[in-house]
Amino acid sequence: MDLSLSTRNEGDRTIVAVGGEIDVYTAPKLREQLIDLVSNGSYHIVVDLEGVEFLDSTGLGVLVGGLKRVRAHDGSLRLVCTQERILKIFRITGLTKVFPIHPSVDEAVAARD
Amino acid sequence: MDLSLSTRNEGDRTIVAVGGEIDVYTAPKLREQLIDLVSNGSYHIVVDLEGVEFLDSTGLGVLVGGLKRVRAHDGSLRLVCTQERILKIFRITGLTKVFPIHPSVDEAVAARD
Amino acid sequence: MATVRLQISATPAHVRTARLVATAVARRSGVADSALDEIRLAVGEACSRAVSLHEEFAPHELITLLLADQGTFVVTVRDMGPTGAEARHIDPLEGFDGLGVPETFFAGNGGRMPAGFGLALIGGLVDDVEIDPAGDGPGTVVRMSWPLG
Amino acid sequence: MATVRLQISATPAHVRTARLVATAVARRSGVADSALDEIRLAVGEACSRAVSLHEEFAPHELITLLLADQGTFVVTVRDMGPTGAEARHIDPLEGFDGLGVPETFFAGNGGRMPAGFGLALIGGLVDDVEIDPAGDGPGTVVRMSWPLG
Ligand SMILES: Nc1ncnc2c1ncn2[C@@H]1O[C@H](COP(=O)(O)OP(=O)(O)O)[C@@H](O)[C@H]1O
Ligand SMILES: Nc1ncnc2c1ncn2[C@@H]1O[C@H](COP(=O)(O)OP(=O)(O)O)[C@@H](O)[C@H]1O
Repeated sequence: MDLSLSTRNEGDRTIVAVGGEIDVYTAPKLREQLIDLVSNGSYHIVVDLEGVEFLDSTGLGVLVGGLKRVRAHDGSLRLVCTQERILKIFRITGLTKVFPIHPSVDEAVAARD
Repeated sequence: MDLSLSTRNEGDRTIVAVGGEIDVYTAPKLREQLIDLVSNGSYHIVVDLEGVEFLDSTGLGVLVGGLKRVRAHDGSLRLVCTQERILKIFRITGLTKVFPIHPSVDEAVAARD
Repeated sequence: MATVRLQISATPAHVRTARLVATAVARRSGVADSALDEIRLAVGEACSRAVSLHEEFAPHELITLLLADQGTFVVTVRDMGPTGAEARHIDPLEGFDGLGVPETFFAGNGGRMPAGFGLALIGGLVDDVEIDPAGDGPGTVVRMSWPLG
Repeated sequence: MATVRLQISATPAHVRTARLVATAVARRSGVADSALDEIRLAVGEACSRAVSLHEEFAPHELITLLLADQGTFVVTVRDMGPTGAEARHIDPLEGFDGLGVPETFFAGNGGRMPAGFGLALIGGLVDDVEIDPAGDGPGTVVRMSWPLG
């Protein structure tokens, strides 16, 4: 299934809700979206992965790239995920140490370092 | 998707409701069902194809085989189908001339030659 | 989108694999949604026929399905059955009384359709079909194509 | 259930074709439902990696996926990339600081994962994996297996 992206703001946080499959085929679309946001001054991004059905290493790479970009502006990139099969991929790759992962968008939006 | 079969009687008519895909992989199951019915004395069979998602020539062969069997006992085999893509297959193969095809189970059950 | 080549052993279950792949690749290649049912059925028929032939004549050989985007969406199914035995399959209508007089069925073998019935169905369904001996060895090539969006 | 062989050209869209086929055949072969997500991901990773290598080194060659029921469900993905360049891919952890110190990412190239990351993920995910040079030509073979129900 194709990737769906929808973006909204809450205060200075920008929430990107992702649906479908983030893989080698669709990841470029998410990459562009994150680059656009940062270019337009959104440095605090919450990526909501609850609608994601599939995530591969290309998708992880895009999230890491996004994190790198917001960090260059002292920003943050937080994830929302409660799906065990997606969380497992972050655990296996050690990326749970890199990304703050929250159980809900509200908690991710409220979180501060 | 696998084949599902459910059988019930109305008077001297036996209705076989088929669901899923009737193809080279599943057709043997339908063939056995029809053979069983005829062996057990059901000679007036209505095959309800409304739940069928896919039908190929193996499936047609099984229906023709069933018709042959009930005819040997002066019986009947009627079909219920309103799905255009399934009807098309009967038309292309000329089998609309062989099978009485009805728009509902009620009409098929009520029909007499 | 470029080439996909699928080879399956002669098993009815793999006819489903072939249908699944052909339909998914066709959709992604830009074939109209309205043609997908036709592709699913035609590919299934071509592969079912190949599986039957292989079961009888070449049980250990693979059947090859080629999906290619060549301006149109081209599907080729190639079996490894004997082309001699294939002669009777080449004319889809042969042995089938022109698809119009199906009483011949009832003389048949327990409801199995006459040889060539699957090809006849493909012929009635698909506008662009060619059926030829493979040339480079045993077997027959069924070549079908559909327009791309 | 016997063999399926799928060959795809080096296109990201066909990684989806490969995932679809591997998952469907695995299910039908009797692999436990709980393993299907793992197979989908592992096959996707192996093929994504192969596509990247082919895009760079062998754009016109096909990538081969073999699915076989050999007591276990065995998936082999074979690329045609140079095995010389492959050396750095063989150790999944190399260049990745042991998967535990991911600050190395941030020195990287715009968020692309380091070479070998896909294989590292496969290694972390699948119990039975072997990664070897093909032997009979260029390329690498990633061989993975899962128990059958
Ligand atoms: N080659 C493929 N073509 C179409 N669907 C595929 C393919 N491979 C896998 N799929 C799966 O089939 C489902 C439907 O995908 P589809 O609607 O064709 O994708 P999209 O619209 O994103 O191109 C998805 O779950 C997808 O993963
Ligand atoms: N080789 C295959 N394995 C599984 N599903 C397939 C395969 N080929 C096609 N499909 C399609 O995938 C869908 C799900 O089928 P599935 O549930 O696996 O079938 P079943 O349970 O009947 O074996 C169906 O629409 C089916 O046509």
